[in-house]
Amino acid sequence: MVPILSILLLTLLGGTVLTFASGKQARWVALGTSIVFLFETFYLLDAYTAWPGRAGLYAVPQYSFSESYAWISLPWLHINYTVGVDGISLILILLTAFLQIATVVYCWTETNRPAAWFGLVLLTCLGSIGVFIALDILLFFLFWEATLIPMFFMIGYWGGPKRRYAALKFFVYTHVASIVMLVALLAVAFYAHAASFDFADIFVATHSPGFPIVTQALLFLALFFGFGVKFPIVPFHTWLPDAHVEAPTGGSVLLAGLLLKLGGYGLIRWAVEVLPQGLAHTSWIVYAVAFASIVWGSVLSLSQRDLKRMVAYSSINHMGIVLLAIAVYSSLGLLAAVLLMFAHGVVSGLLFMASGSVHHSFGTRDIASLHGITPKAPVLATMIMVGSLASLGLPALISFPAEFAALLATWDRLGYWVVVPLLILVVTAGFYLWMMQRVLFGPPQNVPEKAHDLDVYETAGMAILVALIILYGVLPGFLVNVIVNSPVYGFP
Amino acid sequence: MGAFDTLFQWAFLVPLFPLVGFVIVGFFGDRMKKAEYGGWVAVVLSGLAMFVGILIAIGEALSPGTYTDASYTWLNLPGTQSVFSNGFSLVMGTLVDPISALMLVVVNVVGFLVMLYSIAYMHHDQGLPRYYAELSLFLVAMNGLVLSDNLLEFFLFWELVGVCSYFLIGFYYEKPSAASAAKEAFLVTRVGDVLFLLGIFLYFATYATSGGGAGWAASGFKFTNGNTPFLGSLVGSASSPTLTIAGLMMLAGAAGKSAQFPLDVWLPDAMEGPTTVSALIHAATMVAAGVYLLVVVSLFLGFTADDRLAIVAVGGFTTIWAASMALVNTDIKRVVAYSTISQLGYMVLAVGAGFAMVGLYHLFTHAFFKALLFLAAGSVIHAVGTQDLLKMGGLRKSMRVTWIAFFVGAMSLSGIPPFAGFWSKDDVLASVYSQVGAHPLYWPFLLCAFATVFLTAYYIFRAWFLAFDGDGSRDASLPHAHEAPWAMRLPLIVLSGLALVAGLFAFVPSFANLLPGAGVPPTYGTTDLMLSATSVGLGFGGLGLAYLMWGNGRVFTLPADSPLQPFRTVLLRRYYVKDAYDWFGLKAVYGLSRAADFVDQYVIDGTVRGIERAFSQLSDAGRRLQTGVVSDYAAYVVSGLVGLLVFLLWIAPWLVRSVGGG
Amino acid sequence: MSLEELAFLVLAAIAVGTALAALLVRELVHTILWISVFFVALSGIYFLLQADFLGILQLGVYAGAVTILLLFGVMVTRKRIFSREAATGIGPFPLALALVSIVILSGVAAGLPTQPRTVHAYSPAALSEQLFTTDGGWLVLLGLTMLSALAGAIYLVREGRE
Amino acid sequence: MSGLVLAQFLGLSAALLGIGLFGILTRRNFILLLIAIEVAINAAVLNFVYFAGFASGPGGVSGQAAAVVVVGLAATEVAVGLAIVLALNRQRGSINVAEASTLRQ
Repeated sequence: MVPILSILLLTLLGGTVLTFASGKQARWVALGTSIVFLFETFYLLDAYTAWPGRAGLYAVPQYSFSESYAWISLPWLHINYTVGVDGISLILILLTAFLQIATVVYCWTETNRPAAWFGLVLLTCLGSIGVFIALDILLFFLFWEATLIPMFFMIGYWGGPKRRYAALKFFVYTHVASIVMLVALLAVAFYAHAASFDFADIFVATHSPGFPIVTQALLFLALFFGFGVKFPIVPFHTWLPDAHVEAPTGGSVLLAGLLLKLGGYGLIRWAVEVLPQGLAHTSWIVYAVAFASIVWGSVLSLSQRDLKRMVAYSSINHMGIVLLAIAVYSSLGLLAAVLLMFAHGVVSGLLFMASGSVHHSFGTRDIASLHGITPKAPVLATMIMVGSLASLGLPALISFPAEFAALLATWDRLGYWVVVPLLILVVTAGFYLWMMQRVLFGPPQNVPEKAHDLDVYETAGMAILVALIILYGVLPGFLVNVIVNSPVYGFP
Repeated sequence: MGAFDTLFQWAFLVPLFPLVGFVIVGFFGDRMKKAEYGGWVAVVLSGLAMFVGILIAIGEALSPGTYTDASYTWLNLPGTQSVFSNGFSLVMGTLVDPISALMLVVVNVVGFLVMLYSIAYMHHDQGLPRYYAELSLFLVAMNGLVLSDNLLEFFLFWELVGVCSYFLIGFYYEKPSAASAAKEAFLVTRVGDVLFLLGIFLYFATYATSGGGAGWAASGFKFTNGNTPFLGSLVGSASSPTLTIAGLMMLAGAAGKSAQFPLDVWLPDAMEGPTTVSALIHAATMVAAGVYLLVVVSLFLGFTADDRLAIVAVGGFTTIWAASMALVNTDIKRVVAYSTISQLGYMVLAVGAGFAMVGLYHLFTHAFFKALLFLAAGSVIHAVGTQDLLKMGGLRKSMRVTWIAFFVGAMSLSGIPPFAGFWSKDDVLASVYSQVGAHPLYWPFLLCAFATVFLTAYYIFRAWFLAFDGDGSRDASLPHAHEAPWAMRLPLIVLSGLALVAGLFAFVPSFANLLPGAGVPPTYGTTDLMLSATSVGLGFGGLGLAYLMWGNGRVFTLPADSPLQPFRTVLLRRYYVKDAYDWFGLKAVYGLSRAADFVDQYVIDGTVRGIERAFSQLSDAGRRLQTGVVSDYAAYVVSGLVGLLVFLLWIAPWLVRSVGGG
Repeated sequence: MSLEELAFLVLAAIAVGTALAALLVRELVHTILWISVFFVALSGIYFLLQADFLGILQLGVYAGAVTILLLFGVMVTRKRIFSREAATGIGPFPLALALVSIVILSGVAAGLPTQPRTVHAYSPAALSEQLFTTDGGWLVLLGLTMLSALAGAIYLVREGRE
Repeated sequence: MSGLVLAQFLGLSAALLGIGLFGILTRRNFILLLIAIEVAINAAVLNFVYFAGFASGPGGVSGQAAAVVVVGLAATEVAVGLAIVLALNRQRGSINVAEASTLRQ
C-alpha cells in the first residue's frame, strides 16, 4: 500500500523548504508544489471511492489510507504517528488544495520577501493538512500549533498599520484556546483510561459504559471552548475582525478559508465523535452560543465600514451556522456542517481577495467612501457580486445546498427555532446588498486616478474560486457523495 | 401515457435555449461587432423556446395529461433525526401538465415579444450584452420554475428568478435610485423566500410522516406520481396546525414575489428598471410566479380552510390597497405597477376562494394586457423622454398605434367586454361570490374586489386621458413625439390582439383543457349575470368619472382646502408603509447594529483589552521589583525560602490532615 | 551533661558569637579577625564529631586560606585599612526576614529528639575511597568548577579591562 | 561515649544560617557579603557532618564527602567573589553593592 497521506505531507514539506530556500523563484516552486499537491488530492479522492474498508459499520472507526508508526513507546505513554482520512477530512483537504493554489496565484506579484511569503503560505497549508489527517492527540496538536506560527508572521510582517497588535491578539487568543484544548484532550485520554493517544483507542475508551457523564460533559465544554475560539464563537470572536483587517490579503484568505475550518473539524472529530454524551448533556449551551454567533455576526456586519471587517463578521455568522449544524448531532447536520465549511472557505476566500483588490486598486476599503467602482473595475465588481450572492445563499451557488441542509437539520431537531437563522438570512442578504449598493453601484465618486481593474493574476486566483462556487453549486453531488459515504460514527 | 409524450420529453429545451443565449451573449456579447447582434441571438433563441413552448401547449390542449421526466438526483441527503429516517433525495425533473403548458405560453410569448421590443427600445443604452444575458437567464429560470416537478426545484428557480429581477431592476446601476430599488426588491422578497423555505420544511415533514406520504420522501417530494398528485387524497383533506402554518408560509412566499400586502412596497420602486423589464418581469411573468406557487400548492399540497381565509384576506385587501395608491400617482409606469399589484390581488383572491384555475385564468389574460400596457407606456416614454403624466398630453395624434394599444390594454384591465380582462375578472368575482357562504369574512373582501373594479377603470383611464388626450404636451420642453419603430410596434399589435381574444381561449374546447374548470362561471344563472352587470357597470362608471375629470386635456386639481387633501397626501406617501420600512431598516435594524457594534467594541473587546491592561500593569509592578541590587535579589530568594518552609511545615501538613481526615 | 555536650555548647556559643560579631563590627579588619575565630570554632566542632579530616580541612582552607584571601581583598580595595563603612542601610524588611527564618528553623530544631546519640567516625581512607569511586563524579565536577572559576577570576582581574 | 544531641546541632545550624542570611540581606559591603555567605555555607557543611556522624554505613561517608565538595566550592566562590570585588573596585572605586545595580540593564 502506498503511504499516500505521508506522501501528501512530504510533498508540502519539501515544497515549503524549497520555497523558503529559492529566493526570487519562490513563486514558481510554490505553484509547482500546489499543482502537484492538487493532483495528489485528486488521486486521493479517486482512490477513496475504491477503498475496500470504507463501507459498512465497525465497532471502532476505520479510516482510509491509515498509517501508524510508533513514535514514543514507554510503558505508560504511547505516542504514535497515526494518520488516516474519512470523507470529512477529504473534503477539507480538497478545500486546502484549492485555496492554496488560488492564494499562490493571487499573490503572484508579491515582492516583499517573496520566498518567505510563499513559504509561509505553504506552511499554513501543511499544518492544516496535518490537522485534517492526524489521528493521534499529540500529532494533532503539533500540526494545530504549526498553523499558528506562519499566520502570526504573515499578519505581523506583511500586515497593515496595526499588525503587531493584531498578530499578537490572534496568537494569544488562539494559543490560550489551544492550551485548553490540549489539556482537555489529554484529560480525555487519561480519565477514560485510553490505551494510547490514538483516536481509535480514545474512541473505544470514551464509549465504554464506565466513563462518567459529568466528566464527559465538563471535558466536552473545555474542548468546545478550545475549538470554539477558532470558529470563532461569540463572545470569543473579537480577534477575528482585527486579524482580518490587519492581515495581508493572502493571509486573510488562508485565515478565513482554512484556519477557521480547523476549529470546525476539530470539534467534529475530537469533541463530538469522542464525547457524544458530553454534547448531549451540554447541547443547550452549544445551541445558545451558535444562535448568538449567528445573530451577532450578521447584525454586526450591517454596521461595519471596512469591507474586510464586514466579511469577517459574516464569517462569524456562517461559522455559527456550522456550529448549529454540528450541535444538532445528526448525519444531515454533519453533512451540512462540512459542506458549509467548504462553501465558506471558498466564498470568504473570494470575498477577501476581492476586498484586498479593492484596497489595492482604490486605496481604501472603507465602504462609506467607495462609490460606484463598477465602471472602473467591472471584473472586480463581478467578483464581489458573485461572492456576495454566494455568501447570502443563492441557489446554484455553493452555499445553498449547505445552508439548506443545515436549516433542515436544525428544523428537524429544534423545530420552530429554525426561524432565527432563517430570518437572519434576510439580514445577511441585507448587508451584502447594501454593501453592493454603496460600493458597486451609484455614480462613481472619489475614484482615484490610478484606480484600475484586476490584473491577470488576481483574476486568475479569483476565477479558480468562482469556478468552484459555480461548479459545486450546480453539482453539489461531488462533495456530498464523498461525505455521505464516509462512515461517521456515533452520528444518528 | 399520453399521446404527446415524445414531444413532452423535449420540454427541457424550453429553458435550454435561453441558457444557450445567456452563455453566448454573456460571455461573447462584448466581443461582437455591434451590441445588437447579441440581442438578436437572444431574440432568436427565445423565439425557439417560444416555439417549443407553444408546441407543448398545443400537445397538452389536444391530449391533456401529466408527463414527468426521469429526474436527475441533485442532492442525496442522509437521514435525519426524526422525520426522514431513511434519507431522501432532492431531484431535478420536468413536469409537463396543462397548467405548466399554459405558463410556458405566457412566459415565452411575452418573453419573446419583449426581447424583440427591446431591440428597438434599448437601442441607445450601454451594456446591452449584459441586458440580454440577464433577460435570457431570467427566461431560463422562469421556464425552469414552471417545469419544476417538486417544491425544492421550484424554490431553486424561484430564487434565481429573484436574482435576475435584482440584476434587471438595477440595470441602470449608476442611478442611485435604481440601485436602491434593486436592493429593496431583493430584500423584501427575501423575507417571503425564507418563510417559503420554512413552509417547504413543514410540508416535507408533515406529509412524509403521515400515512399516505410515506413514499413521498423517497421520490424526492415530487408533485405528481404518474398522472395523479403524489399526495392524492391528502390534498385538501388533511388538516393540522402545522399544515396551516405551512400554508401561511407559502402565502408569505407568494406575497413577497407577487407583491401582496404587506410585502408590496418593492414593486412600484422596481419601475426603476427598463420598461421592458417591467413589462416582462414585474407585470407578466415573475410577479405571477407567486400566484403560480399558490396554484401549485393548492393542487398538489393543499391549503387548510384557515389558510384559504388568510389568502382571501390578503388578496382581497391588496386589490383595493394598491388601486387606491394608483388613483393619485402621476408616474405612468407606477400607475401601471399599482394596477399589477391590484390585479395580482384578484388572482390570489380566486386561489384563496378555492378556484385555482380561475386565478390562473386571470394570470393568463393579465399577462398579455399588462405587458401590453407596459410596452405601450414604454413606447410613450421612449417618445417623450419622461414618465410624468402631467407633462404629457396630446400624444394620440403622433402615436396612433400606441394610443390604440394603450386603450385596448386599459379596457381589458377595466374588465369591459369583450376584452380579455372581462372574462377572467368576471370569473374571479363570480367564483368568490359562490363561496361567500363559507365564511362571513369573505364578504368584505368581495366588496373590496368590486370597489376596485371602479377604481381600476378610473385610474387607468385617467392615465390614458392624461397621456394621449388634449392638444399637445403640457410641458413645452418635451421633444416632439414620433411613433415607435416596427420592432416596438409589432409586439404592441400582437399583444393588443391577444388582449382582445385571450379571454376567449377558455371557451375554445381544446384550449379549455389547459384551464380545466375555468372560463365557465359556476352557473349561468341570474346571479352571475347580475354580478357581471354590476362589475361592467362599475367599470364604465370609473371610465366616465375619469373622462369628466381628465378627458379632453382637462387636468383636475384638488382644491388646497379640500377635506380630501389629507387622504391624497396619505396615498401619495403610500400609506407611509415604505417610510415605516425605511425606518425599520435604517433606524431600527441599523441602529441595533450600531448599538451591537458598540457593545462588541467596548464591552466584549473592552473586557479583553482590560485583561490585557491588567496583565501589563502586573508586569510593570514586577519590573519594579527588579532593582538590580544583589541584596534585593537575595531578599527575594530568602522570602521564597521562608515561604517554602512555611508551606512545608504548616500548610502542607494541614492540607494532608484535612483531606485525609475529611 | 557530658563533657562532649559541654564542649559542644562552648564551641557553639563561640561560633554564634563570633559570626554575629563579624557581621556587626564596624571595622572590616576586625570582621576578618572575628571570622577567623569562627572558622576555628567550627573546626573544633568537627573534631568533636570525630570528623578529623574535615576539621583539618576547615582549619587549612577556611581559617587559613580564605581568611588570608579576605584580608588581602580588604587591603587591595581600601586605601586606609581600617575602613569604617561596614554596616549601612539595614532595612526593616531584610532584618525581619532574617529573624523569621531564624525563628522558624530554630523552632523546627527545638522539636527534634533530645536524647544523646553516638557518632560514627570514618577514616580518611574510607572518605577518599568514597570520593574517588562512588562520589567521583562530584569530585570531577568540583574540579571543573574550580578550573572555570580560576579562568573567570583571571578574566575579571586582568589588566587593561574596562 | 555518651553521644551528642541532634537538636542542639541543628539549632546551631539554624542559628548560623540565620546569621548568614541576616548578613546577606543587610550588609552593603561586598566583602561582608562574602563573609555572610561563608557563614551560611558553613552552617550547611555542619549539617552534612552531623548527619554523616549520626548515620551508619556508606551513606555516612557520603555525607562527609559532600562536605568536602562543598568546602571546595565555597573556597572557589570566595576566589571568584574577590575577583569581582577587585573588578568592581577598579571600575567604580566602591564595593558597595547598592550602587552596583547594572544587573538591571
